[in-house]
Amino acid sequence: MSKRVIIPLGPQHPALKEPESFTLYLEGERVAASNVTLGYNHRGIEKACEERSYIQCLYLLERVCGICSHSHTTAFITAAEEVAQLEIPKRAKYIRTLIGELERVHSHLLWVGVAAHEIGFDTLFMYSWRDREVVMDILAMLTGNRVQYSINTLGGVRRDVSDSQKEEILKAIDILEERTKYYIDVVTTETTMMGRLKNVGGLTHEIATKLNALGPLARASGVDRDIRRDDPYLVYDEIPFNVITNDGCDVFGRVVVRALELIESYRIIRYVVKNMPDGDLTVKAPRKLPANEATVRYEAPRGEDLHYVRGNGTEKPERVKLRAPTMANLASISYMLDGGYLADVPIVIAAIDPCFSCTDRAISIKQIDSGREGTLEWNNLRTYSIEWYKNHGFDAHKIKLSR
Amino acid sequence: MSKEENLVAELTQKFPFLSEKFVIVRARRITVEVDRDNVLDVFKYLYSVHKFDFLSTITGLDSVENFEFIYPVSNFEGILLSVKIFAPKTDPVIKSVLEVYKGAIYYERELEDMFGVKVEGLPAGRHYPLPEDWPEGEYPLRKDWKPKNADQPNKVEE
Amino acid sequence: MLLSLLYIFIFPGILFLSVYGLALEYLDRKLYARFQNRVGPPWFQPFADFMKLMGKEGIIPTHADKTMFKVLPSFAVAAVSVVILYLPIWGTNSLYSFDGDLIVVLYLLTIPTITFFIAGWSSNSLYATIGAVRTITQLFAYEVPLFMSLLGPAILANSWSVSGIAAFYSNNPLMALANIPGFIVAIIAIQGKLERSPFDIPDAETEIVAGPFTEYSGRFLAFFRMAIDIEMIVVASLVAAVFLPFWSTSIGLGIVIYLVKTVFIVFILALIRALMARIRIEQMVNFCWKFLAPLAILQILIDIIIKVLL
Amino acid sequence: MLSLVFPSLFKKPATVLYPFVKPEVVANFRGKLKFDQSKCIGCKICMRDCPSEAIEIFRISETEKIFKAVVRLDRCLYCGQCTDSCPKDALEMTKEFALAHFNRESLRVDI
Repeated sequence: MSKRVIIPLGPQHPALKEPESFTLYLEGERVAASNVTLGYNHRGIEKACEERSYIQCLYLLERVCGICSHSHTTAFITAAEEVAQLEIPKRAKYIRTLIGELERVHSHLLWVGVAAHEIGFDTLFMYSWRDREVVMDILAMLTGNRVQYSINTLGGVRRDVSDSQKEEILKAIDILEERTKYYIDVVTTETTMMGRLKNVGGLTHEIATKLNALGPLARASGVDRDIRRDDPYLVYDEIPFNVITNDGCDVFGRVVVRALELIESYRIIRYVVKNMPDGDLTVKAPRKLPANEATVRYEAPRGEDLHYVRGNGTEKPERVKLRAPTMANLASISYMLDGGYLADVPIVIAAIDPCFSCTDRAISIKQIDSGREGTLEWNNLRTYSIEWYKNHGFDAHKIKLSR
Repeated sequence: MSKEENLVAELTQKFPFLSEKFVIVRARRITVEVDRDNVLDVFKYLYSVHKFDFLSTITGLDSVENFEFIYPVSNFEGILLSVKIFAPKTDPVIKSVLEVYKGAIYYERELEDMFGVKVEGLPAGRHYPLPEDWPEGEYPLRKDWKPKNADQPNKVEE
Repeated sequence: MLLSLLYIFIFPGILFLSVYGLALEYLDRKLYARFQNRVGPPWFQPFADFMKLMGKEGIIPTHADKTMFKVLPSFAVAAVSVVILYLPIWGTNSLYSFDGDLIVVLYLLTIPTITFFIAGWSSNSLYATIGAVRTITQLFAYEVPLFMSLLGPAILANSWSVSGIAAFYSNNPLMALANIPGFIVAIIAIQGKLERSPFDIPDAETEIVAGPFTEYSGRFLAFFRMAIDIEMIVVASLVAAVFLPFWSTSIGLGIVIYLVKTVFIVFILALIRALMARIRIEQMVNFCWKFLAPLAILQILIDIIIKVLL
Repeated sequence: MLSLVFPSLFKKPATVLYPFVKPEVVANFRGKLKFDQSKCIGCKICMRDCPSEAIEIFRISETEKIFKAVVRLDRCLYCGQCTDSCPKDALEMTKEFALAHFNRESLRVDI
């Protein structure tokens, strides 16, 4: 008779918004080990890109992910423009930055709601999503759609920002800033939330560096890595902003990092709106791009998004490679789940803000149980877990859970 | 001298076989072509001395006679060094970089499935980016691979 | 005889309980929605849900214990429905009363929780099993504070019957002020009893799908949901009878006061549900034993002191 | 949180009862395509640029240069690339949305 209970979490599960599968090995309420299986969203986008023109690729890549759609297109189009040696107008760069930051605001507010839902706090979920509508409306006003903005085009942007729209943006940002400060207050004072978020899903600085974690996950473990500052693209080298880090190394730290990043994003948006230069929106772009290559890193709301584009002198790219941030953070998930409570699994998974559509564009994963030092065998990890359990005054062997 | 040029000079001094192989594309972008047998030494040196501790991904490319693999590694200064290695299609074998970059396991499995290369030193595991029942010898990202229904027109019929 | 049948089937028996249960469920959902700045369901939504579930196919898993699986929902409804006979609806007299019926009521109220546990266990499914274990763990955590919080008022009233306690506090309304700590404990503990946020741990949907009810469908699920609705009335009536001392001798006004009191309790329950995140099972157990139980003991001490002084 | 939750009992809900209350869409909304027959010169750039092969232009007259456009609403991404590509501005996007239908054939419409 086996002492462990194997719980499938997914591919279809109320806690997960997209199909992916986690296999949890439970000892009582504790997770002894976990496996991640992905690939349910594999759509072969990289192959499909090779058979489309650059403009068509743009709309395909926009649909890699619903939430960071602007990130993927901007990264791709910046790479394509680098391939074509195009210098796009300054105003276009500012508008791309503006949409990118608004998207970050929308993504982080969405994340606050999802995280609240995962810990059973539906009221915060409803309110944060209600306030997210403010930024969604702004995005719809600027681009014509709430999610798939389609504002990028080869050589610039497709829509202009008028003066009255700028005023609307500033007004909305004022509302959002006030609301965000209120939510920071709620999250840091509400006792049930604190109880659920503090000391959950630990990821130390060393492990985060070693497992190549990125985005808010890494920054909440004290890894000072932000592409916007390290490898500036668009106009981020002109904009003053701070990179938020936190040494909490737990889910609460990730909440704090995202919340303060929201405030930084508001600052960036204000700066961009106020300093937007006049000028053209596009430069004339050729249909055929030369044989050249470019790698672009983009700080998406979830972390570094890498696009590699190689042209071959025709209308169609030779190769498009994209690596979404969730992909690089997956190694950390298993690490953070092990040894935690079953009840914390949803929030720990949610804390990396996973986007499995992005990740699965061409990949599926069966992660070997990652342990304290490199790769631990499953049995060692299990023994470790049982011992840990006993030391904390609870012997899993005495529970009869499975039959 | 810019920091990119410094880095190139230093690396050329350490690895003489890399001279003339560096291209400084633009600020913070360097590419280098490395022989596939020496690549691990270069990575170890980059990781330990220059703190290139972040491997973003591994890009595979099918350039008709060769396979090309690009390892974009970066450090905290924001320099992205694209290390390129080549493997002929007749002998598609490369070495695993797992001992330097722990996160590379996914990327290397992807290469095995999508290009049909052999990655030496990669632990045995599940069939990787593709489903378990994917047929042998079908490598989707090779240029000569076409989906089964590729010849069926997807046009609006009239 | 005819009157007994009337009591059992019409008022305050099954018919009244089902209708009022659905009404309270509507009220709870509507309030919850309004607290969240949403519109909320129309008034017939709980009834429509119930009818829809009754019409659906009830699927019994192959590995489940079939007899238990089918019997338990009706058992849960029956157990909670019986309780209402011992609770005062209008005025202070319940339909059937004897000294010590408080204990009977408390034990009858434990039965639905036990049926949830057995239901989860006999479904023979992973999520249901974990939900069942959590249900029973939670039962051990909140049951003692709940019992003790009701014990204090009983000591002060010098009666072990619910109607006796209700009569005492209705005659001496000021005495009820002494029971405020007990009222707080009871309100929190019945959140656990009704498995509502922050204690909705047994059926935490983001973790274990629907807990003990994961495998339930069709009319079996409908009955379980009805049992939960009726449990809400019964618990609200019990707390109202013990802690809220308003009453009237005329039947009409008495029923109105009863409805107001239960609606008030449901309002508080909905407010707490809207304000809290779900906590973990071990945090819940800690909280119940470290805070609720001492507070309930304090209540007993207060009541004993007052009784000695008088 | 109480100060937020309790007053909202008396506030107007934030949600809109959608099918009964039609929301006002933004001015530059990308909805169903509109085609201006008099402007079209039949260059078919829209067909070439469409990412999803949703639009097709047909010549309907033997003698004159008159064209009609057929769009498949089930394929259309509502990206608006065709309106950008069109050299004569014969295509534009309207505010019309909610275009679902029960069968695929009905989604293939002349515009």
